[in-house]
Amino acid sequence: MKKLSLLLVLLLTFSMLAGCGGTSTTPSNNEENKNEAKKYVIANVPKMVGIAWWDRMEVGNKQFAKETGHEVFQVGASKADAAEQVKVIEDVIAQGVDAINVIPVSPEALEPVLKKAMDNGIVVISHEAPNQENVNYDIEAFRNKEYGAHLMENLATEMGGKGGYCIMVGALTMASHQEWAAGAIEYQKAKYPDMYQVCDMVESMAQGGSQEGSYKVAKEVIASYPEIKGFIGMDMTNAPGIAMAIEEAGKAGEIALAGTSLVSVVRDYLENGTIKKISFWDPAIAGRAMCSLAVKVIEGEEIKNGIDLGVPGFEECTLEGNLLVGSAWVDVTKENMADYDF
Amino acid sequence: MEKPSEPKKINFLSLLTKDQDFLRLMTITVAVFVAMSLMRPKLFLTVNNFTSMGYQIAELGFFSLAMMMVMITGGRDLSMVGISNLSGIIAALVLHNAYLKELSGINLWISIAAAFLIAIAVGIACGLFNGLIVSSLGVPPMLVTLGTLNLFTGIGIILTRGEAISKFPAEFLYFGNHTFLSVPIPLWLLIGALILTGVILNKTRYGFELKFIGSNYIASLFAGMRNKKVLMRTYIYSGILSAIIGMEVLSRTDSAKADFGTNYTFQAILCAVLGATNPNGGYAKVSCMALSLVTLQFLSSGFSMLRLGGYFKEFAWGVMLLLALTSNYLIEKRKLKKSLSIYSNKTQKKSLKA
Amino acid sequence: MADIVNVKNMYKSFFGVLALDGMNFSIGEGEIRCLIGENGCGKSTLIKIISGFYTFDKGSLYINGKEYKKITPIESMNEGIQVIYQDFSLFPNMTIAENVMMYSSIRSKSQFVNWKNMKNRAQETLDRIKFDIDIDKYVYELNVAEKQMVAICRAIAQDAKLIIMDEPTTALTAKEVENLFKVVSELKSRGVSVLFVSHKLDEVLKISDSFTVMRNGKNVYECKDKKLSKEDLIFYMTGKKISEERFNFIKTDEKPLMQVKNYTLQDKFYDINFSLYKGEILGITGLLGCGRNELAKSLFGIMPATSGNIVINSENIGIIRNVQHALKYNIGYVPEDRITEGLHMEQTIADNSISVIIGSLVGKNGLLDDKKVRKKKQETLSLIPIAGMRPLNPAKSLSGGNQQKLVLAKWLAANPQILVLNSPTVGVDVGAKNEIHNIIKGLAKEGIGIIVISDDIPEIMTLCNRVFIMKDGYIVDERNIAETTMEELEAQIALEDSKAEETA
Amino acid sequence: MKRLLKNNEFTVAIIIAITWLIFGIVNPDIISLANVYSITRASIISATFALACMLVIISGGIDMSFFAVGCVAMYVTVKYLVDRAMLDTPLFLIFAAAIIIGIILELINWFFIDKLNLPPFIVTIGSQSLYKGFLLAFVGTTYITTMPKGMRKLAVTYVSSTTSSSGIVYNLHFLVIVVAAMYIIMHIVLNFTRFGRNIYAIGADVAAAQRAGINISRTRFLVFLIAGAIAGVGGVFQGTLNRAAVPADLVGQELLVIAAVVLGGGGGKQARGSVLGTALGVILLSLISNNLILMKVPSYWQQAVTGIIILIGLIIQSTEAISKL
Repeated sequence: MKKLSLLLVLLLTFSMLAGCGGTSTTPSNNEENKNEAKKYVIANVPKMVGIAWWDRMEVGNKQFAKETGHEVFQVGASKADAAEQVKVIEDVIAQGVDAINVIPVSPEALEPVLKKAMDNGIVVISHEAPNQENVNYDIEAFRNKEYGAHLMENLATEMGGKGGYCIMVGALTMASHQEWAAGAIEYQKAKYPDMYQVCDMVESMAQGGSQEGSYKVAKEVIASYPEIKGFIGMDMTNAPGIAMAIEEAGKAGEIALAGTSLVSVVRDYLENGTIKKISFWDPAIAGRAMCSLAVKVIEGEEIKNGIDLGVPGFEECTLEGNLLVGSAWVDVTKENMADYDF
Repeated sequence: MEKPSEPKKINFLSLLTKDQDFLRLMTITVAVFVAMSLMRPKLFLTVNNFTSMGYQIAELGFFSLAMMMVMITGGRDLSMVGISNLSGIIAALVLHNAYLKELSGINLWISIAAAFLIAIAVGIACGLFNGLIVSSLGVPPMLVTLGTLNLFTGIGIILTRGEAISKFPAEFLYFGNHTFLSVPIPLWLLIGALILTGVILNKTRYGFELKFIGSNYIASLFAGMRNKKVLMRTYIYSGILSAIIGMEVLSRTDSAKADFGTNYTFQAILCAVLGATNPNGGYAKVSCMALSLVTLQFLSSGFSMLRLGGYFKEFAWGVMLLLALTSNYLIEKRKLKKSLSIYSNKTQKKSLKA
Repeated sequence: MADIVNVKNMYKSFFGVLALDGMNFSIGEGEIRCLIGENGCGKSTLIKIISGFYTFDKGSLYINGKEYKKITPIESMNEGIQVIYQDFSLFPNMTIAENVMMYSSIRSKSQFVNWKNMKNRAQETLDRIKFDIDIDKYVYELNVAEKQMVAICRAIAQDAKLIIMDEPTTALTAKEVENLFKVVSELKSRGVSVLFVSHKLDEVLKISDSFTVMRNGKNVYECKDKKLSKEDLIFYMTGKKISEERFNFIKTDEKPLMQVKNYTLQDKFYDINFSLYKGEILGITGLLGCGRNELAKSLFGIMPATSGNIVINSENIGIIRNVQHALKYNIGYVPEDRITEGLHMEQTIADNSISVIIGSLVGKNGLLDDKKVRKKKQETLSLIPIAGMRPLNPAKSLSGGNQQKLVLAKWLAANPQILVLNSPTVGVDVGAKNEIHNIIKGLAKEGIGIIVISDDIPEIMTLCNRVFIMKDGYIVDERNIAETTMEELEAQIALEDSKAEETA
Repeated sequence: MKRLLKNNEFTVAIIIAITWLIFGIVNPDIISLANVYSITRASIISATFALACMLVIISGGIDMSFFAVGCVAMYVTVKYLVDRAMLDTPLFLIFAAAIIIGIILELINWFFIDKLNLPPFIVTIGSQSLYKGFLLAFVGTTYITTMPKGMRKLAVTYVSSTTSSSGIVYNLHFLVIVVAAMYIIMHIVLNFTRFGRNIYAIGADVAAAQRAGINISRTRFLVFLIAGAIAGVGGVFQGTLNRAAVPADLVGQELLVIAAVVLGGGGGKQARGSVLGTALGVILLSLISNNLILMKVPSYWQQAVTGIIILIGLIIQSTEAISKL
């Protein structure tokens, strides 16, 4: 019996090895597809699935698929984790898709696997990762530093250009948040010398992630640095948490708040005025832009400066190397929030 | 009476029942394989897919093996991922330096070797730390490793300021991203680790003592076993496995970061338990672990192909674990009935004689 | 005298195994009855039927004159039947008061717990049998005898008419047994019946009014007077004549195998001096807490002594520092508690058999040598034949006596020159006890020096050639078995004890 | 006094006092009513779930699925109400619905653990994965912020407030009182009812409990039922305090809550968990994790410091345990 079990294990291992071995040239599958109907398969791999932001991107994907007839699908891990994302991309490569639209959790960590994708003839478009190397193009809704500066501008206007502030990020390990923060701080130093950081950047993740974590951290920051006059929340979940802490501390109207979020997440606070203005870019539009770009690349269309991807904010993109930048950020206030109901 | 032949028959029978774990898992594995093959034949049954699964399986595999070893003692090691990242980060500091200096030839290989050694040394040190606290203080290992997870991850964050360290020499990256004899190198590593663990568990004194200590700590002490030493070694082994996989992650992702793979802890527990490891200690089987890994990988890749999100996977994993448990229960119950009826025949004969 | 319980022609089978085969049994008011039989004879099935945990297939059951076709545990308790199991079934995380009142509190329909009332009633119960202890103590802080008293109090607290005690004296010292018997007599005078289930025949003979002997699910002998010898009882139980001969020691070597000099463990034992010769069986007895247990453990390095010296084969080795150290000098130790200290219940019998010598089975390549392992397993298991065992089944599948044989076998595999046996036959039935005794005597004949630590005086009498009596950590007396009698020895221990009480 | 020293709760209380004192020396603000308000507010969620977890641990099991249960209960309820625009649903109905869902899910655990006699740890690991997966795969993944009115009102119900010298308002949240009441009720149930004592009994020794005439299966049924109800309540608390329904928000952090229960003396062979101990365990962990910024620990160091403090706590407790011997 023991031998039988050993045999079975060996058999299984060999079947797996045999599967791995053999000739690894089967892109013929794709070619066939192409000739048939010129319908491409595009995989969208966000940081994770199951939260509002990426659900919104999926909306854009579906819209694009419906308009063009290409197949777009979203797959992702249930947690924003680089290791998991690598696995998902491995799977997607193995499926022989035509293009991968990826929003990296940790851009550096994806380089090898994206290289592999490209080696397999798959078009790779990334988003929120301006320095990504192994991609055909990276597409950004804006320049990270400029977005950071923009957030700072919003905050400074509200604060009257004076006082202490604190920057909260989703996690200290999140690259885009770090870049925005760097842009914001740089901008403040240059333009608003009367403002200062009360403390180092804080992260909401260590406290259990999400809104509850943001709330707890914000509350502690307010208690520790009573002189604080403003917050910038980089993560989607930061703004509502901070707003809640401000309200509870009885400081609504006294402590300003700028940051990234979605209307659906902070609607209440926009309505009651704790948050005056939030910024974001529409993930659905970004998703469509990525798909549109991917198709253009597959079809061999020349990508040049000023290209129009056919979606708002990406009508005239600037090209720098393989970085394509649109101007797609949106500021939402109480007045126009009804237009962005997601 | 045909006494001589009887024991042999019985041995075979009990072996069969012993290996029921394996047969049950095998059934599940085959079922999942067939299901996925039927649903997505063009995608699932491809060389590409198997190669891709070969690359993916190693990480969870190493963590599950480490978890399994600690589970044999009746404990849990929650700090594995922390150890893995920390040793990856420290090795990355060395390798990144090599990259920046554009070392080549012998110097490069020396620094790669040094990175490996340092990573493993960090793994040993972390494991030793866990082992020391667990074996000398007698506090629940789960809490100890929860504390050290925070500590190790924290040190990683302090060292990197939370950012990723990236860019390593291409020679180093080869090891995580290429195949050897058409089989991904990480898979070779995993196979090596499985065999090594199997040998350690079944063919060494340490493995024997490990299982015994897990099933009865005090009795092992009375049998002259080296309890503390064995506990210590187990955590060190877990640390080494974590460090090696930390290097693999480093190579595969060309970067090191303090928060990679935080999901693995839970998955490793799940995988080990599905692989017939007794969470109360004393029993584990590497062949079952391997099957459990393969099954989870089939499911994971299969769900990607069915274009179902990560949550379907979690749902399916949960369902599968409970199914496996339930079937185990039913089998045990039937076995009990059977063994009792065998017993009854025997005693009746005996009573007739008397 | 009315019968409290009357069982007539009862049958019970499990999955086709006949456990009760036409059993007849009755016990009257104020009677002290002893139920004896080997393991597996159906004693526990009978008890479980009476106490309502099993149903029966055929036959009739009368309790207090009322016929029951089926009885639930609660009904049984309501009829005043109380079982005190070997493990006492106490709750360590609760206080004495709560444990004593637990059953009554569950039976009373009240959903709330009135602590004050509970404590008062518990105290009353304790007072009734003059058991003096702080009722707020947690049970996990108590020793075995105290736990048993708590269990008895719990039974009394419910106005028990019949108390069934499963192996009540197993873990008690002679003094404690005496105490227990006093309590039992006290109970009898109040009209409470007591049913003992016991292996310790000598004790049983002393206290019981009558006996029922069971074998193969039926009563093979019943006797209402005390005119029964131990040998007769054993005959009825086993169907065989078993007579134990005393151990006959022939000194073969004038040089002592082991000399223990001034061995001391602070607060546990002091100044222990003795020599052990090859082929000798040395007994050490005394009351619980006299230091015998600690001495046994320190001879094996589990509780290293604080000062003293040991000489083995003329080699001065100082203190035995740890188990590995003891193993180096081929000292083996069979612990008192098989379940927690002796065996790895979940592991296979075969693996258990080599657990002590596993270190010696490592081949040249650092791995276990399969051939050697297999050979050793076979060898070890054939050292002490265990009937009907399957080597690949877990150790827990064995009966108590066979488990003890396995413990012995695993130590024999290590080729010990000195064996320390701590209560080697606790909870083992008569037949197996006899077998184990013979095995031990056989080992001595092969030249192993054996130290038996036991409070079972008859056991000491048949096994040993010399005995030491310990008290308060000192060896106070040494006797040659050939020159003493059981009564003398018991008197000696009791004497030492009463002295201790005087001085205390 | 001797008994007091032996007491685990007392040990934890001392650790809390020492930690608080040391923190207070670094930043006097930490020893203030305001900070008490703030820590209690931060503890509401973990305290609620810890209660459910403790109950299961005392009964001799373990539950790894309580967060998943709470999340499913809350999210399904809120989603149902929001999808049907029933935002005016009274609060008690919301709680009732969540409680019922929580109960059903925990009873599934009970079925596997009690009826099939499977190890609780594995069962609840499996069911955690299953519940969370089910919620996100089949119910929904969206963030719901238009919460029912009752929950929105509850979110800003305060009992008392204090304003610090720097003008920051600290509120004693109403739910703190609710949680405290739950703890008191649980204390009474565990110590003064037959059922409560039965839980301790089956936790200590199932066989003995059976012999005592305790209906094991029914007691466990009630334990999981109550645990499910508390988890349901905890889920609604979470949604309320968050002012948003986030699916599977807390799942994955069970171990911190279990750690709190174990720190408070629950678990182990003696099954001596107590309500007070659990409360202290929760407070200790909240104290550590919610004061690091006040302590001006740099953000990069916080995780490592948390780890060190947990380890120190364990070491102190274990030396206590050793000195007891």
